[in-house]
Amino acid sequence: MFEQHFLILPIVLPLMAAPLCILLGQRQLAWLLATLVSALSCVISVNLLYAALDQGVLSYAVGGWAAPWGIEVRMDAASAMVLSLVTAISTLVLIYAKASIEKEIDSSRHTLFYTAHLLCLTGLSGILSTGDAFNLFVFLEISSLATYTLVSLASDRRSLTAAFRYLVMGTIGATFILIGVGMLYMQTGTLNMLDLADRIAQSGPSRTLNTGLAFILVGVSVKLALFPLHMWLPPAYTHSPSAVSAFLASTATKVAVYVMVRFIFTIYGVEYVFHNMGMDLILLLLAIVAIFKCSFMAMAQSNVKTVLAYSSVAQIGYMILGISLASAAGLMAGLLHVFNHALMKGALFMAVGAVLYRTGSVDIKAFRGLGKKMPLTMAAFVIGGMSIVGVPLTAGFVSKWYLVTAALEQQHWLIAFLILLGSLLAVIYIFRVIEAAYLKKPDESAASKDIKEAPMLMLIPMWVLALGNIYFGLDTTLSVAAAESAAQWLTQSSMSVGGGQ
Amino acid sequence: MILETISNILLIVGAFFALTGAYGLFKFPDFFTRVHAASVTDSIATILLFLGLILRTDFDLVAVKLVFVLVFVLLTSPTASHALAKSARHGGVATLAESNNKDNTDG
Amino acid sequence: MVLAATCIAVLSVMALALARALQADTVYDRILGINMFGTKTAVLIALMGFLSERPDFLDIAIVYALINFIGMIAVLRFFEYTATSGR
Amino acid sequence: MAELINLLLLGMLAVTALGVVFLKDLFAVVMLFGIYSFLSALIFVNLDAVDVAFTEAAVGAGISTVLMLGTLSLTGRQEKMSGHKTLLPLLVVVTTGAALIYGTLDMPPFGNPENPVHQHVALRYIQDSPQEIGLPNMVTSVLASYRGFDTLGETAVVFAAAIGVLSLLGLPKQDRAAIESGLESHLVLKVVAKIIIPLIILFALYVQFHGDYGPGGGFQAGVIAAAAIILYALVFGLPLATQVVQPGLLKALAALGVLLYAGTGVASFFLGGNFLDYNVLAADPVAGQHLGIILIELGVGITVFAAMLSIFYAFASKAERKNIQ
Amino acid sequence: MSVIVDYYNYWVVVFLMMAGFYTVIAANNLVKKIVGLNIFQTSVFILYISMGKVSGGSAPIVAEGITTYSNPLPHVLILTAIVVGVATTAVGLALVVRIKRAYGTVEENEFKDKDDLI
Repeated sequence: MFEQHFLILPIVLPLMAAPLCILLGQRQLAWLLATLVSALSCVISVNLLYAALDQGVLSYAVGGWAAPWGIEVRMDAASAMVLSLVTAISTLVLIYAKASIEKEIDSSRHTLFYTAHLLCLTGLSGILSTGDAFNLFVFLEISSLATYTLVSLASDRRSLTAAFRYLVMGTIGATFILIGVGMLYMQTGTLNMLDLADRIAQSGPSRTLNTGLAFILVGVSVKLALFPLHMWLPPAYTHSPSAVSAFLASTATKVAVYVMVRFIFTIYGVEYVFHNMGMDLILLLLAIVAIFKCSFMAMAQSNVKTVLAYSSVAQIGYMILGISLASAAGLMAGLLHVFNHALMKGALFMAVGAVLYRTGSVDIKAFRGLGKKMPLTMAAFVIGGMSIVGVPLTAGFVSKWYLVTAALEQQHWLIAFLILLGSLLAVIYIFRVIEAAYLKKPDESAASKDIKEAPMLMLIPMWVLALGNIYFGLDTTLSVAAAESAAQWLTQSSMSVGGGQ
Repeated sequence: MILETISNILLIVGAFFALTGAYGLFKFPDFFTRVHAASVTDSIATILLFLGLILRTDFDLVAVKLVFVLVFVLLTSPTASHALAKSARHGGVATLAESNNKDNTDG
Repeated sequence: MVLAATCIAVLSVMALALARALQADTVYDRILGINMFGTKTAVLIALMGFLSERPDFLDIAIVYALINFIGMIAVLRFFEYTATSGR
Repeated sequence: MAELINLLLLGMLAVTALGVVFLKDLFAVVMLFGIYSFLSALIFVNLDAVDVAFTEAAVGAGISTVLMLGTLSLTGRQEKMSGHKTLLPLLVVVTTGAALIYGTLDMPPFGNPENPVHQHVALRYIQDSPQEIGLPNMVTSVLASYRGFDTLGETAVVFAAAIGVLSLLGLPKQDRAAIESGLESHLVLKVVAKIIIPLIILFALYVQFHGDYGPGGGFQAGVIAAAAIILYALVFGLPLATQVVQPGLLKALAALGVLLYAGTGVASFFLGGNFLDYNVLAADPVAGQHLGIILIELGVGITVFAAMLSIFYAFASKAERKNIQ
Repeated sequence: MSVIVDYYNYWVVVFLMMAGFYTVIAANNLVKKIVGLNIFQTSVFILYISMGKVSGGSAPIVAEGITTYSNPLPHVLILTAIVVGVATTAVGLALVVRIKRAYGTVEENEFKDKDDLI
């Protein structure tokens, strides 16, 4: 009987579970509830993904009020794909978190951790599902507030300054989005995304709409840590608890990429953003600078979490690069990379979290000799690392392949070359860690002798993601089909609207 | 008509008192006299202005609300001024006479 | 007409109080200016209600008076803390 | 006349903002922020946004300012002078401002009834909501029904903030009995506070249930009720206040409010409507709308009251502890 | 001339926003940053409310004898945004309190010596 309400459940379930966690007040129960709810949302989301691939688009009028007057929840292949990803990762992270946070978060705050995680999930699902520009802002803020809390939960005092910096930058970003949405509303009188698209196409370009777009793009760029607005990301990922790093790295920025895709392709349309305003060139340049600058930054770090954080900023560059190609193929490659990058970064951060759990450190020195002591963890790290580099038979290879093809399709030889060059840089920073783990001798102090493999609850989700990297490297039917259909849907609707027909 | 005239007079007088209070905020020599200027005129101006407004209503719910606001302001505003002056006194702000004495002994 | 003039008068009182709060010798003078500002806002709300011929929104004036009072008490309370522990 | 008042208020706002930028005494900065909030609320009244003015006054000038003051009492009140870089920020700000000014040039003129904003979606709210929802206050109708999903999100945001502050600062422990007793020496203050606190709570209830007809609603009522207890805590000391309203209870209440709101939405599922569709809650749609709005406003009010108060408790307990040392 | 009458409101609001924005990015003290953030947001609220105003209109609460109402939708949006603002402020200030306890300072330039971050 709930079938018709499936669209709203991934938002409502975690939203109701969050206060229940507080009322339960007992951390084991809270963990159980959070994991179950997250898993249930995941099942529903996958269901929705298949429905969206089948029917194209699903819509649900919240409160029974029809679209431009009420708030519409709307799901197409793009949103369903990212939503399935987010809920799946959330479930895995929650399983992983039970052991992981024991050592990183004070036990009195575990219930609060689960509550904040659920609220963050609510926000992310809301962003992905809503069809209303202002509602998107509200959910963005729910997820952001929960994220600030999650980051600051670590016992390291640097997590506080990291969270503060994230809060200031994130709020500036959100306020920019608010300004942009205000300008859109001012010109069109509506907030519903489809309605906005229609009315923008009718009214044509104006200075207010241009400014609105610029503000929205800058605001979203802060949230997705696009170079040079990425300054909050490395400290936030480095100093937050491992479970949080894994969750944020594989979901929060991805959702922000989705928001950017939504605004560019659904609301404004390719025509407006790329042809009238020439945003493609700016995005392309920023993406390439991000790939190289942050890859070099990643090489210079000794903290492995920071290495991965800078690597994230570089990988976000690839996604934006795909979007900036302004073609269906490029967008598809970008979306595919969103999906695949979540798998790899999730696995990598989980592996690093397991090392932190056993050794108490994430410095590259702590990795010495771990290849023998924690073979499963390090193997997962290697698979994730391979995927980042883009070795064939991993998921990373698939998205790089499509990116290069999309670039070549438009005769951008230089860009294709730069993408490959960027992968070489990834080899260097990933190999430094692998070298330490397998080729360097462990230091023979008494403490390091006791290091053993990570507990089961951490290994299972880590390996699910690692195997996911291989599975989606071999069998690309689902991921490619979803990304392709999403890209087609987005570019088609935007072309037809952008053409004013 | 008569009510309106009375109301107008009350409003004008109230505005006048409010202005004198603000003027006193700058002109009086020490902190405690400035509190005096501000709080006394504050009360009388509020009373006059609100009475003036009450005469403009139909003596319905709006008038009741006005009375409520008036009572509320009359309770809180002098209390706040009193607490402020007391804090200032504890905080070591000297009255004019005291600082004069101090100057004399210093000199 | 009288109503409008009264509005302007109250506004200028507010401006003067603001000026006082901006440049004051002691922190207490600032607080004094701000208190005066707060009470006058409550009055202005009432006046504006009559000016726009919808005087039924006086609830807002109550909130202003209330918040002004609480703000004053909070300033005094927390100022005592910094005054004792800050030096 | 309204334009003249608007202009004067905007001028005062600009002066206040400059004061905030240039003053180094953080106490003054925070108090000026309170003024800024009051002034913007006056502008809201002048531009007919009475509900917004209500909220801005209670939240911006009230809760935010009190929290800022509490923080200052812990962190010190002087901003240290710094040879800080000012050129780059200035450049960023001037660029952003120039972009915004550029954007204003194509904006529909201020106040013109022909603007697109007033032509499309809003028309239905103005023309039909009194019949469809049955409430005179259109803001409440839109807030609670047409865009009830936004408001659910807003409630979740408040809840998230409470969770964040609790995880950062923790709740005060109740057993620290009466070490600190507030503004002990202010006798007059205590007497007056005793008189007006019940009045404030009464007023909060009025705002909660009168919000359908006049300005107000759950959010404002929650803040005002919290303000009453905050006043109590300020005057009589935090230990006494935590005995009256216990921190543990607040945590549960904040959770319950969110559940009440979302639960109302889920109840619509079972009665055959969409999420948050109040039409199905009663036999008659308008009665259903009314019932739904009362329920969710109650949820908002409870959550906001509990969240705001526990946030204040968390800050105040830190301030009190510091003061004792 | 008509340009000024049409847009003066927006221009002042832009100035206010930028004053707040400047405070956020240039202030050295973390509390002042939060104050700046609030001013920035409050100014955006004024922008929204300005666009909802109809000349000669009245507050959107039905009353007898009134035909023109201002647009209620921006009011609703801003009510939500105000709440979001205060929530962010509360969390930000809580972080400041903890930072003060952990580092002993809330001045931005004093962090760099002790730690690599902020």
